[in-house]
Amino acid sequence: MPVNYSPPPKSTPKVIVAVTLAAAAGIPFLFLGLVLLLTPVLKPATIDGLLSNAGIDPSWRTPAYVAALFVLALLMMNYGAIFSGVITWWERRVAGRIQSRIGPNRAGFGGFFIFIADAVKMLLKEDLVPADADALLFRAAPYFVVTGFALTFVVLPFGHSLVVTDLNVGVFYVTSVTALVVVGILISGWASNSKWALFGGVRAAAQVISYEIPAGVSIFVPIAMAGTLSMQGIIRAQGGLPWEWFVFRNPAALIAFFVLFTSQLAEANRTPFDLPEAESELVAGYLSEYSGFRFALFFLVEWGNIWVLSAIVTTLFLGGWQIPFVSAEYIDGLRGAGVLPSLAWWGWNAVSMAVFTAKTIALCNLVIWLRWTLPRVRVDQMMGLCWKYLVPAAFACFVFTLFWELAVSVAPRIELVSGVGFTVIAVVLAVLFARRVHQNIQAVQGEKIDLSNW
Amino acid sequence: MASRDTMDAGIGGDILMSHTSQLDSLINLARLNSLHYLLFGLACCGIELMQTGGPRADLDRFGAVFRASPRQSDFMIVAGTLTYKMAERCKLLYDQMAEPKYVVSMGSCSNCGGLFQLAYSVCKGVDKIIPVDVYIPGCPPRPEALTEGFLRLQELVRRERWKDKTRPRVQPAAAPASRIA
Amino acid sequence: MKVNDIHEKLMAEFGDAVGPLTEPKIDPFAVVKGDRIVDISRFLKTTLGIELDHCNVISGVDWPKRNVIEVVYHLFSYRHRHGIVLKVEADRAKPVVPSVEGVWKTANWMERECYDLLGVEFTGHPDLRRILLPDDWEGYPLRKDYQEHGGYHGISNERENPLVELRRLDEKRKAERPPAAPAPQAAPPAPSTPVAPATPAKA
Amino acid sequence: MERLILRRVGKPEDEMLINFGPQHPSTHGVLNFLVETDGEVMKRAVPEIGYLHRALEKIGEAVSYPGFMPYTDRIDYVAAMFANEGYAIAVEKLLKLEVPPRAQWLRAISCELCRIASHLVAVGAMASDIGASTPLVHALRERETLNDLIEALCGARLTYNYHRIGGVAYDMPTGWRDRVLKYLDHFDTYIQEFDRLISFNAIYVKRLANVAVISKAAAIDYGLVGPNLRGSGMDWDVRRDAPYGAYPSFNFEVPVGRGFQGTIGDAYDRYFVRMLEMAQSSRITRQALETMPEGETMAKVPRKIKPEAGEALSRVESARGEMAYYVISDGTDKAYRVRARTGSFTAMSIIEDISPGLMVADLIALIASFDVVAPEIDR
Repeated sequence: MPVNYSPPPKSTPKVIVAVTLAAAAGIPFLFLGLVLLLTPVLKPATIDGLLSNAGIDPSWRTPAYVAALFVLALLMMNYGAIFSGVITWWERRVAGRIQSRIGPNRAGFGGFFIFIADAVKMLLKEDLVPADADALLFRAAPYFVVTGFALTFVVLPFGHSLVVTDLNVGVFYVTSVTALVVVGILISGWASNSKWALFGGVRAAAQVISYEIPAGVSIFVPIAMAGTLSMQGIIRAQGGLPWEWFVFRNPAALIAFFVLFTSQLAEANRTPFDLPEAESELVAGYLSEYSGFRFALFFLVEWGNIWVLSAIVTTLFLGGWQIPFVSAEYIDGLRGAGVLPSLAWWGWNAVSMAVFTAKTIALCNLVIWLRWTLPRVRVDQMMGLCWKYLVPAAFACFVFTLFWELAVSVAPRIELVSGVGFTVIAVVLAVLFARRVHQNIQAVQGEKIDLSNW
Repeated sequence: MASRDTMDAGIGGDILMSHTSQLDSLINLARLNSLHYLLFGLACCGIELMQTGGPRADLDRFGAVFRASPRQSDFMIVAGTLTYKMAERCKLLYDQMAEPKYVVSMGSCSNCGGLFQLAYSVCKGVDKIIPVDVYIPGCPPRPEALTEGFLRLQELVRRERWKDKTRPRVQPAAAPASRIA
Repeated sequence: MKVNDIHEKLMAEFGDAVGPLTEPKIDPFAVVKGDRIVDISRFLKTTLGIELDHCNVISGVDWPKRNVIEVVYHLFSYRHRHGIVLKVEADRAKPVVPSVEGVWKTANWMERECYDLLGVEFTGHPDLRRILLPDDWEGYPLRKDYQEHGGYHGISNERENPLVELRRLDEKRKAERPPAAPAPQAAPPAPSTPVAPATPAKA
Repeated sequence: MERLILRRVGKPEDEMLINFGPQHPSTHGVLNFLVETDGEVMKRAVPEIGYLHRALEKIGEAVSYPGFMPYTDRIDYVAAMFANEGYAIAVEKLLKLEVPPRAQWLRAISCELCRIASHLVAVGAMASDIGASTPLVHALRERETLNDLIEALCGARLTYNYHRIGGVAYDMPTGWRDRVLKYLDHFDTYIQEFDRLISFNAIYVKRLANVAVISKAAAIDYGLVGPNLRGSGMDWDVRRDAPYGAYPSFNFEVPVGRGFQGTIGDAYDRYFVRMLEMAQSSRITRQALETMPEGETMAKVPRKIKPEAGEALSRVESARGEMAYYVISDGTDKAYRVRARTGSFTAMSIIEDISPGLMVADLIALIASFDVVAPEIDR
């Protein structure tokens, strides 16, 4: 019987690799661009102006506004879904690289379409509900999780003006809606009527609720430094250059950054805190009984959360979308008085979006790198880490920051000194680390690593 | 693709006879690139299964990764000797998998009992318990053989209609236990 | 200490409960009385200078001709690097041997295995139940006269030659095919190729 | 299943009873544990084995002496050389056969390479069970090269059937010696890389150190062998203390658990002893390759092997510890009784006593640190 073998693997031309990578970043960017187009339109004044320009009766204002919002929501949801898909592909490629494997490379160039294949397959798979499961809750749980995930996109500032809505309690809003995810996980663990799922659900509840505290307290640090709860306000209080970021401007903020990052890792159930779905312990944890579409939703949230956690950390500590040497006020000034902003304004907005995405993707890579390097902590160590170290550290950072702000009001220069000092230290550490890695690779391989092999 | 006559005796011959639409082929393209397998190493073949997931053979290239839970797996690689004690669990795991599902029998032991035909406690072939889609010979099969078996499974997926593989509303009273009695 | 010395000490302690050491054909052994095996084991483990702390293996051997089931203890001392082989003979119809689980913990599972495969009952064992085979298994497979059942829980243990089955399917297909069509020779299937059944087997 | 527990504990309503396995990612094959837990802390874990009971001892009575050799491969498929060697030595003892020195050297080399391959799986799977998946894949990568070397020697990747009664099946192929030496050069640096990757990782050490401590007395009492016994601080190695084959001619150290990161006899000690043993195996292999004698690789063995009636016990140091074959001959060409004593079987028996008070995640560390292989338990 003839079997259609795949053709022998050829090395993919570099152009195609570049195109794939561009597409990986480009498709989500396309969505962001559309959002970017829509966000200024969403101002009531702009809608009024556009309507009057087009000669439409102003009574259409509300429907137009609702329609625009609806389209925006759709775009954001798709953006989240597609980006989490792209991250699964990227993670599998990176994991392959880390593990001296190749990773998916058959579906599309560099295996790029693997996430689409996964999604289509999961949608088409049978949707099993275990016989003794609580069917209603079992079916509802994924929607809780997805809702909690999708709602965070409302306040994430992707660029200078690229935010769905800049709530004045933005930070608290994020903290509260992400809590919905754990509700969903707990429900899924309970409703599955499986002991492994219950284990996973209870672990997730304990873990996420515990880590909310250090995360919440360490968020106070940028809030205290910026003096506002609005995500845009916090970013605007920072600058584009590393020593203008909150993370380096204040020694306590540096610690708070790590506290927040660790806690967010735990809240997103990522290694080394992936206890709720610990594969080698709990089979698949709270996901054990889910199949098909519902599993795909969990899957989406799990990987999308990487993006969310990176975006939050970027916003609060790493200067968000701030472009080096270009102040936010300058871009504000470029908007012009017309109904639609000027071209330069669009350009700088796109650049700010790119800056934000670059920082976030760098953090995403860090998360992936951790996932494929570190072992998993035990549940008591996880709780011990939270309550014994992170919570006190977060509180200490907060108190220190209050005094620091007092000191800054007296001598504003110390922020710059701290910023430049820590930046230099970070750069030196990065260089030393890179050299060490290079030496280690040379010790084993005796040659340079080849990154071009796709 | 081979003519229908010769296909008749091969894998999925009946399915090929039916109409395959463009949509089906798109769906199948997605499905065959995302076949996740259930981690089910029973014996010696389990080590080769591990090696196949390892750097040299790397099943992940084809989009095949392992899932620990049967609910999320698309096919089950029965890798190793199936004892009577395990056979009942194997059936249970198969039942827990969501349609569409496939079974790859890896190695002589799960094909027919292999070396352990003599043993009083060994089930003589996994197809006595569950239907098998692809048999891979060898004791144990090399990773290359498993990759080949996986490619055959992909071929099988490519040529069938997704709708045929979904679970019927009413379970037949007595499903045939195996293809080779 | 040589095997003979250990054996002499045993003889001195337990008298006629310990049989003579066999001619050292390959591995010598001594047959001991079943009801004294616990005392003998404890003596061997605790006596200074002997200290057989490592119970290497406990095996059961079925001898239908002599109508006994032997339980063989391979004992060894880590400290003194010597050892001895003891055997206990039990009646084949109702093999009962005292358990040495209290002396060496490792005997627990080994005796369970012996019970599972040979049906030797170890009195005083805390948890004597089947270990390798399912709980509802019948018979003791390592006995020489063990007869296999026809499968287990409805799974038949017989396997028809697949080639025979293939031929039958081929003939059936030929019969079903309209005679006008040239009867194609069904290609001999590759070893990994299953046979498509007349009805879809997977429901 | 459940009734077994119900029979033995008074009030099962307070606890959760979890069926851990037989299909589970970290049970190293098919094992089943009935785990009584109170939250994360286990009351007890009762191993239920036999899911891979393949009646090897019964088959040993039904096939001829050389015919059983392929079956011994399947007793321990991760380190099949040792199972081959143990059975071969037992039958040679029955036959009173002298193995030519070159065959003994080849046996030692193949066994030590196999020990490295087996320990690679052990340490890799352990890291994988603790949650780090990368070390396993790296270990598998190294194992692939070892598999190639062994395949060049005996034509099989996993089930070697290389040792025969009276010697070994084939002599070294040309150029093999240099390939092995080249690989060992690479391997010695690889061990350091592996250590950097995972052995001294803070989380990893925390997960393993002071977990599931087994005292020396308990280890001896339960008949633990090999790295598990040495991890508990017992300085015992069959290769050195009850030597067989070519081992008296080699210089090597026996790594013993010293409480590297915690208490003597914890999971980390069992892990690290394996890491150290790999380096020693590499050392032995080098020595053996350098001092390889010339000559035959097979003794004069009659075509039909018919040992006179008698019984023999052979002991070899397998990757999972002492492996003993007890073979009884009744003078025919088939063994009257074959009994294999394996390290994993006794290692499993201690789990029920060690498990109370451990957490569920520690049970995985415990199983992984024993490096059990299902057919060695069930045979």
